[in-house]
Amino acid sequence: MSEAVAQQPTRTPAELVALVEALIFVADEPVTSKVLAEVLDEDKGAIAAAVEQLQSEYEARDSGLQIREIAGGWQIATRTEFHEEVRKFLKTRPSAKLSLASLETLAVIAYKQPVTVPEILEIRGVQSATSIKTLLDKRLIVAKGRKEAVGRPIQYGTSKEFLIQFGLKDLNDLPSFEDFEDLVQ
Amino acid sequence: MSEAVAQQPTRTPAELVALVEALIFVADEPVTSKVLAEVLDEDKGAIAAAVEQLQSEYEARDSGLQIREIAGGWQIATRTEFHEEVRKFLKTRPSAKLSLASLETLAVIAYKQPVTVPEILEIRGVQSATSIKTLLDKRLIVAKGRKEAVGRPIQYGTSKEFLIQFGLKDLNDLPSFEDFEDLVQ
Amino acid sequence: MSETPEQFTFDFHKEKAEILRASDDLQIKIGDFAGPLDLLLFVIRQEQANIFDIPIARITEKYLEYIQVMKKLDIAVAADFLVMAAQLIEIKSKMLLPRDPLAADDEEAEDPRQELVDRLLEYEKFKTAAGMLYERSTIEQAVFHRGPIETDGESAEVDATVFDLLTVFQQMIARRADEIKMEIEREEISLADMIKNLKRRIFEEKELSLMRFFEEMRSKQELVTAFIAVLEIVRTEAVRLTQKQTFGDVILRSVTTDAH
Repeated sequence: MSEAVAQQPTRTPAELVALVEALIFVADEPVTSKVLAEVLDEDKGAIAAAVEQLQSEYEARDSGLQIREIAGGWQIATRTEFHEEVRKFLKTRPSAKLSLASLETLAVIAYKQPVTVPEILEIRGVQSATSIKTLLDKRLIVAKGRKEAVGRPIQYGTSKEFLIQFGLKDLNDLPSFEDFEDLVQ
Repeated sequence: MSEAVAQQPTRTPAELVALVEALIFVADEPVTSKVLAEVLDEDKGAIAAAVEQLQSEYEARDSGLQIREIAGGWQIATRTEFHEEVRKFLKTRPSAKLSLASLETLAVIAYKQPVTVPEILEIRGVQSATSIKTLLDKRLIVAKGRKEAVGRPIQYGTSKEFLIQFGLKDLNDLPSFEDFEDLVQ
Repeated sequence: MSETPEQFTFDFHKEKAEILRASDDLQIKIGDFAGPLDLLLFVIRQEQANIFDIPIARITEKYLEYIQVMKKLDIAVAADFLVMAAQLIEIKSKMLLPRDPLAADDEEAEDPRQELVDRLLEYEKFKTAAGMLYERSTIEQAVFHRGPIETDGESAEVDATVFDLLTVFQQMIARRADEIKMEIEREEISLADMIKNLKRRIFEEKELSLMRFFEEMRSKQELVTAFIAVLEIVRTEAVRLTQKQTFGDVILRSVTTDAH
């Protein structure tokens, strides 16, 4: 898209790193390399290199902040070690956790998506309507079309918000389901 | 206020700098040294030294960000030289929330299409002209001919863009009341 | 249990067991368990039974015990828990049946517990996954972001889902239904009824304060109807309007009764 070589701005690598930092900072949700490349009129390779450079700079200087890859984009966030002080400062308490039932339903949806309500019932052995409603309200799951089966039930899958709230790069970032087998004694 | 020397945390100067950075970052307005000193249970001299250190670090590495003193407090902001790129970037940001009014209007159009302005008024109970304009601007709805009725009013329906943005294959993919009957008990 | 992969060490059952141990009596509610499979796994753990060789009689007994406790505390034990109880009892009775002597020796008779074990194992994996998600969300809650800054509204993309659409649509329909119902209720008093009502009042009470009559009206619509009714009744019936002072109350008085 940004093939306008004539317009290619002349930036030093350090300037590009600084610009990328500024843009990731102002964004209110993770920014993809693609968006950065388009706005800055650079190719994605240059952006990737800049982000990597930035990341290692943050690491090297033991910053209170970190550059994270979340939901396919980049984000600046505080380091987890500081959560106590930050929470004290913001005077916030940890937000309400999902109930056990909702977490289970979410796990089934995350690993079996796209999945229908009857399929969730089959696995959990219990009606999951309330949990599904909660997860929809929290935007952690979304409807993903219908299953070509009797009654054409709605299928559910996880949302981008899910990736963000659980700090995942993408769905492949989830531990593989087979890993859980070792835990079952 | 924070004379509780017994509780004085043992932090290295580098840790304090990182903590100060994290707190300035999360604050939604400039933070004073006094507040930082209280939250971190440090004396103001140590805080001042940490902020100064942080500031010179940002300078030294030609960061895209800067630590600014605003209204007697500290704040992280993008460097002023980058204002053009930042502005350009912010314009590309999606995540524009539809107002409830627009969302309602869109819902009526989606479920009742093709539908005229008076019909929307009938269902919503309020004028929807502004919302319709917003939805047309966002290309979520399109005019779909005129109704053979008095005044031949324009009929509206959802667009292809609507399907794309809401992740629908076609209009049959729209959830129906029955789909959520169990959920909304 | 020896090779626990890195971070997902959160164990809901262990937590629960600790909480239970801490409290003297069995203060268990249905809400403490995510479902019948969850309760069953918990019971198996509590009894330190082998999941691959479940002592079905003992486990069933314990499971039912828990259900009893729950029943006492909760008004109704969810149907799903009872379904599981029935399944356990069925398996138990199957296991009491003597082996079919006609079954081929080499063909090991199907273990009645097998299906349940498979389900439990599959379920436990999701349960572990739920624990992983729990840990992840805990870590995520320790991470903070810069507060929101003003965005401009020109962008095209929309932050809403089809579920939002449906919810909003439903709420709107419900709201409209309420409004329409209220309108209908209000309109129930027609002009004819109002006139009839007014006439009755005048003939019953002989004198009727208009101000009081109007004050009884519950809506603007009713008030208008009442006003028209008064005009109508003065025009067609032998009724007199009297006013003691300017801007004072107006009294409606029947004159027909006087005439008779």
